[in-house]
Amino acid sequence: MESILLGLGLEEATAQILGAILKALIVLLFFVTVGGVLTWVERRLSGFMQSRLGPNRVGPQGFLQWIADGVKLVFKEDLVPDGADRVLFRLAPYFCLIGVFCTLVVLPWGSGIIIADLNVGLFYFISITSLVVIGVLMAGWSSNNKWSLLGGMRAAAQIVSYEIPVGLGLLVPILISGTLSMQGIMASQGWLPWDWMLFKSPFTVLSFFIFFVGSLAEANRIPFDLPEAESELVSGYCTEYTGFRYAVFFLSEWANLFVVGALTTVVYLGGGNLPGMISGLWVVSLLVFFLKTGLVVFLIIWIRWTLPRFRIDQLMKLSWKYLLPAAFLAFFGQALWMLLTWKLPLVQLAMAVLIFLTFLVLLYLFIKRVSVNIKEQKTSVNSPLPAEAGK
Amino acid sequence: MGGYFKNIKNGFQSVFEGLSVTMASMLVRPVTVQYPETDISSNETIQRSYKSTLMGMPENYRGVLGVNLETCTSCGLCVKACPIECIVIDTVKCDKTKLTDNSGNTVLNRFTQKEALKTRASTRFDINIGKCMFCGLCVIACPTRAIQHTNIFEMNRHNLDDLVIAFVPEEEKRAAMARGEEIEKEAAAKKAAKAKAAKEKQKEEKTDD
Amino acid sequence: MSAALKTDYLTINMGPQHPSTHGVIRFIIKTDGEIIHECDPDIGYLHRGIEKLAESVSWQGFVPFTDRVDYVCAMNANLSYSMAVEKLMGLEIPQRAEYIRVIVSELNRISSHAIAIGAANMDMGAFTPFVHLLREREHINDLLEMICGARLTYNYICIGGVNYDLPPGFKEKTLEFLDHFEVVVEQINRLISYNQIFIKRFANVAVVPPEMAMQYNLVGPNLRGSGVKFDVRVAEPYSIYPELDFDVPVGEGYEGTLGDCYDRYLVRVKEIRESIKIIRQCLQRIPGGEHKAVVKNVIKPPKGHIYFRTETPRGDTGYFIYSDGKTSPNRLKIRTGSFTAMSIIPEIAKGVFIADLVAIIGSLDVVAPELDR
Amino acid sequence: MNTIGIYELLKEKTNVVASFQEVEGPTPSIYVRSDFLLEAMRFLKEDEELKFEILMNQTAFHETEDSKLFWHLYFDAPKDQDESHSHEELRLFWHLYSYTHYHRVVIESSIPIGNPVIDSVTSIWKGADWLERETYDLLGIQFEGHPDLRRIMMPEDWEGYPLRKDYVNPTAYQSIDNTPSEITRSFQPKGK
Amino acid sequence: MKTLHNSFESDGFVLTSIDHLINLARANSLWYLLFSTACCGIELMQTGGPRADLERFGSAPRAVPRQADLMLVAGTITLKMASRVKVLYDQMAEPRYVISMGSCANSGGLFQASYSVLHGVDRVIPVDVYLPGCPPRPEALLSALIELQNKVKKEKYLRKK
Repeated sequence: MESILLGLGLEEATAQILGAILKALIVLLFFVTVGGVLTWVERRLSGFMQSRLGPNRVGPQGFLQWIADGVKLVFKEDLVPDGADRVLFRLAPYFCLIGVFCTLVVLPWGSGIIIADLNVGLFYFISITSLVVIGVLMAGWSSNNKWSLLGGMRAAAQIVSYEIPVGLGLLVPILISGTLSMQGIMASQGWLPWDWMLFKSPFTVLSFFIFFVGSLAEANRIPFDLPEAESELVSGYCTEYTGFRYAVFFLSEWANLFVVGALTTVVYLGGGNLPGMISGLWVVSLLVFFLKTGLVVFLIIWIRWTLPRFRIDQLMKLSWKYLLPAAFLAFFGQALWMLLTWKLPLVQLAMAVLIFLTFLVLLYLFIKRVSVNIKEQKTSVNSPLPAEAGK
Repeated sequence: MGGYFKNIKNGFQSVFEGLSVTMASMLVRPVTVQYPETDISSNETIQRSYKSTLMGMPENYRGVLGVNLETCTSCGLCVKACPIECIVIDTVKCDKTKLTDNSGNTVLNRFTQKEALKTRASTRFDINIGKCMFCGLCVIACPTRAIQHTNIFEMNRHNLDDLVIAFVPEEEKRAAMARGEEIEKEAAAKKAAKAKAAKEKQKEEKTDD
Repeated sequence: MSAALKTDYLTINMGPQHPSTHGVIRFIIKTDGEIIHECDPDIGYLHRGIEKLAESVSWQGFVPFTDRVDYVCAMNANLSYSMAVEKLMGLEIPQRAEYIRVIVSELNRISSHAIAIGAANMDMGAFTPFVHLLREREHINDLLEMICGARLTYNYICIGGVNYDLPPGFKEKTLEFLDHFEVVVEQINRLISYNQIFIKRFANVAVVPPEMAMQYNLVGPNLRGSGVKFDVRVAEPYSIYPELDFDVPVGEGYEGTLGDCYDRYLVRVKEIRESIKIIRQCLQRIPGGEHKAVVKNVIKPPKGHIYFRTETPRGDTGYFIYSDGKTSPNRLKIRTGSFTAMSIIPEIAKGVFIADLVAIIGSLDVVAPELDR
Repeated sequence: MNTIGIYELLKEKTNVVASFQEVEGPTPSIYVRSDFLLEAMRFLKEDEELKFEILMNQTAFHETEDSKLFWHLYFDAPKDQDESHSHEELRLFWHLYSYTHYHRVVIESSIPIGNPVIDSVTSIWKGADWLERETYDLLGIQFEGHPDLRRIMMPEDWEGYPLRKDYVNPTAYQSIDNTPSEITRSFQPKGK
Repeated sequence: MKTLHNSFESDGFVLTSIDHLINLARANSLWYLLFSTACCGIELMQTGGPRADLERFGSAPRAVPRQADLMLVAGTITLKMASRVKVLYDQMAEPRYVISMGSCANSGGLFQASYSVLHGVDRVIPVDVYLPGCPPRPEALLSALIELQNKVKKEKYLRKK
């Protein structure tokens, strides 16, 4: 970027600054697009899960729905409720935005494609996402609405307590790869499924599970969407928000979804790793990365439209009584496992393949169950008419 | 402690089951009938395009009320049957045959068809669709099946006054009114004549005395 | 230390426009953080004065109003009122009409329970099962629309029978639907009713012991959820129910204590199966003949009063009618299940979470218009 | 047990002033004088043979002279002082049911409209709480001994008791105009 | 410069096309407030349900008036509720629209003669589209929404009114 600007005949200092701004703008644009497209994806997918179509009018298959929503929200009247803390109320959405936005810096999109390969990448990631909770808490407090306050409080309690198991769970991949750098973690995995962090040992599976559940909670997705539980707290911390500021909340929530998916991909699913012979092709690497991220995002959306919501005490119980001991178990178990199989790479590989096969068996069972369900749903009412069947 | 692991097992199992059901419905064709494109009043189109036994609107759908003034006798039974006063009928007496408009054409030829039933002509037959509750009591009450539910349901209006349907056209109303007045005049004249005759008779009787 | 620290309860206004209050019900709750200390329901936001209107409309003209008393199961409401008036008049109605009445009211019971279950699910944050149930309910709407031309407010059961005869093809379509629904409802149960999170949310919450249920006069599924085996269809049989074979499901503390939210919920799920059974039997036995007895245009029941109740999805709905021999009732009072179910909430909503209050409303299946009338 | 049996039991075991109302309608009832109500109700609930655990329904209505059914039967109904209101009163009904014996009974009573006060039965059935509040709200009957007697359906600042026969619909409430519109009036039958 | 100035003065090309875009966005993203009081509420649910699917038109349900653009008054409005309706409407951010769904919201409907029912919601808040029916079937509600979309598309936002 800087080289192009320098080529245009600018001074070096100006080029540096301009380049940084341009880069940030490009990332922001990407951020907005991802967040927007994901809202459309979620609405369409939830539609299909509920036997309906979802938004399909604006653009091809309703793809431009998110633009319509965005434009509408931007041009909507801007309200700050009476009695609200005006400064905090206005600031809160941007804290959320920054918390999510800054994580993009350390995400490796493929091997070698990264904005800043910090050597404390994962640590940076975990700490910067904590900004979100500040934003949520600010929004809840400043709205001068009791529902918002309750939502903010719930969010704070929830995110803080789920950060602990998530952090502990992430220790397992760090243990294996021996680095905090995102590129390093990605590089420590291969392109084959059994080279992925997820299948390396039973403890990595456990750690993946803890991390996944914890991220769901941190991203406020069902079954952990208590801060904005629609049927309880009306709309939680963003009850009083409208127009552009609500759009920012909206956007950061869905972008967060992408970030969670991307992090899962990088840490557990091999990231954009490619087989040795084509490892130089960064486009393919990017594609692989996006495909895997897409799958994880799909899984999250799928879970969101399947499960009911926890209650606040159950949520805490899950974190402190189930996930935390499991995280410790995973950490120590993995350490022990690595000690035992220190010199036995074949055993490690066999274990990985075994876990992968178990996963495949589960998948098979699942597909069988799905086909039974499809058959049930199609009984009589959805069956073709006799006249049609004959043709 | 047993409960602890049982909870974990049940949790996983229910998530597994739940996900399989939602995945199944994702793979089954949606049941949405795309309304403005699909004609929902016809069963056949829906069934053909959606390959299912989804039903469209039935023929006896209770939509907006419609009145066939040709068979209406202005008897007022529907007005009585309606519990909420959303039908109103004003009538004039009428001899049905000779109603003409300004140019001399017969406008109310419907009266000639059922002469025996017609003793009144309606000058106003309004239904307030903005108040109607689509219960069908007036339809059940109607002896000549003149008032019927139609299949119309899309009667959006920007103004509440537009939701009042007037079934008697303005010119017909005027003609009927005029004719009604004429008849009334005639009747009054007849009455007067009769009274006069009676009086004269009385007088005659008196004079006879 | 704690004595020195003075804390106030947080007073929160929930409703009348709140996604989980099923219409317009308002709760004024005093909470200690998330835990409810006191809950005062404020109802009447949908009080439409139906009882007063009854005093000015004709006997037949009131049937459409009963539709709106409980729109989720309008057929059952029609049935209660029509039977009360028929009892008052001593009117005999044709056998075929009785069968049709039972078929349509049981169909309506299914669709009402579908809404009840779905709404409870939605309150728990599971939106998909609710929409699946709406999808199935749409088929019932189709069937009922086929009979009478309306989707929700039917005005089908009238004094003296039913307004229209069954259309051709109704029996086949209904049987086809039942075959489908029996399978799919089980699938939806797997999706939500047996879901561990859902069970944990409902089990052991807001326990209503049988004695308390009787004290507060809970009715219908709410009463049966507390383990009292009482069903008006069995205890005070009316119409053709004595000839039919069906069970009365009661709560047994399926996943916790007897009389908790989950028991009430599961009783409804089980009642759907019983209703399917009843409809199958009725369709098999339905005789031919007239669908309506000869009733005058203007009826004047004799002087006297009656309190007649039938089993509707939300418990027994009682119609108290006081006639003075005129063309409209002198006094008509509707005692509904939601009303008593609501009156128990201040008692059982003490010391529960805000989220549990939502579960309680969902499990008691309170519908605002039936509550306020 | 049928109503006549219950009535005889009531007469036999207590000294409640009551009469048996047999009318041409389908439901017979027991008329209890209002000052003996609580005693009668307590007996009906606690007697082993009766055991009416459930108050199914509680209601009342405003009875004007022309709607009066069998007022001549009230041999010792309280006489109102004012002659002109002598036939206008509020009649109350209680419908009881027993889950033990599966029988039901209708209790009725009446109070003068000038002084609409009667004992509350909330101490016997908790479920009576809201039913009595509703009756109070819509008919203005004061229940003595009710823990929390306030309006339930109508707003607190509502005037009048809607279910009384002489009630006139308000044309405005809290600055919201509620007079019938032009269309409505044009649809009203003539002469109204 | 003069032409540009002109184009701002008299609904010129620039503003018209921007207006057109904004209106298109608005019309296709009418989020509705979950506000159902009575019978029509059930049909509102069914409209959001799988058969009719209101979301096809980009209308998502919102629990909060602040984020909603469209208020579907579904059901009877009593006098006790009327002031609440007003408050809810005031809480919505401009531009806001109201569809009066069903006879009760239109004019009080069958409860018009009652002592506690408001004679039409237009006594409290302005209404854009009146939809008859008791309750209207889901497709009728869709048609009302399309009608409203057409109305929104003709609005002048930047141009002079």
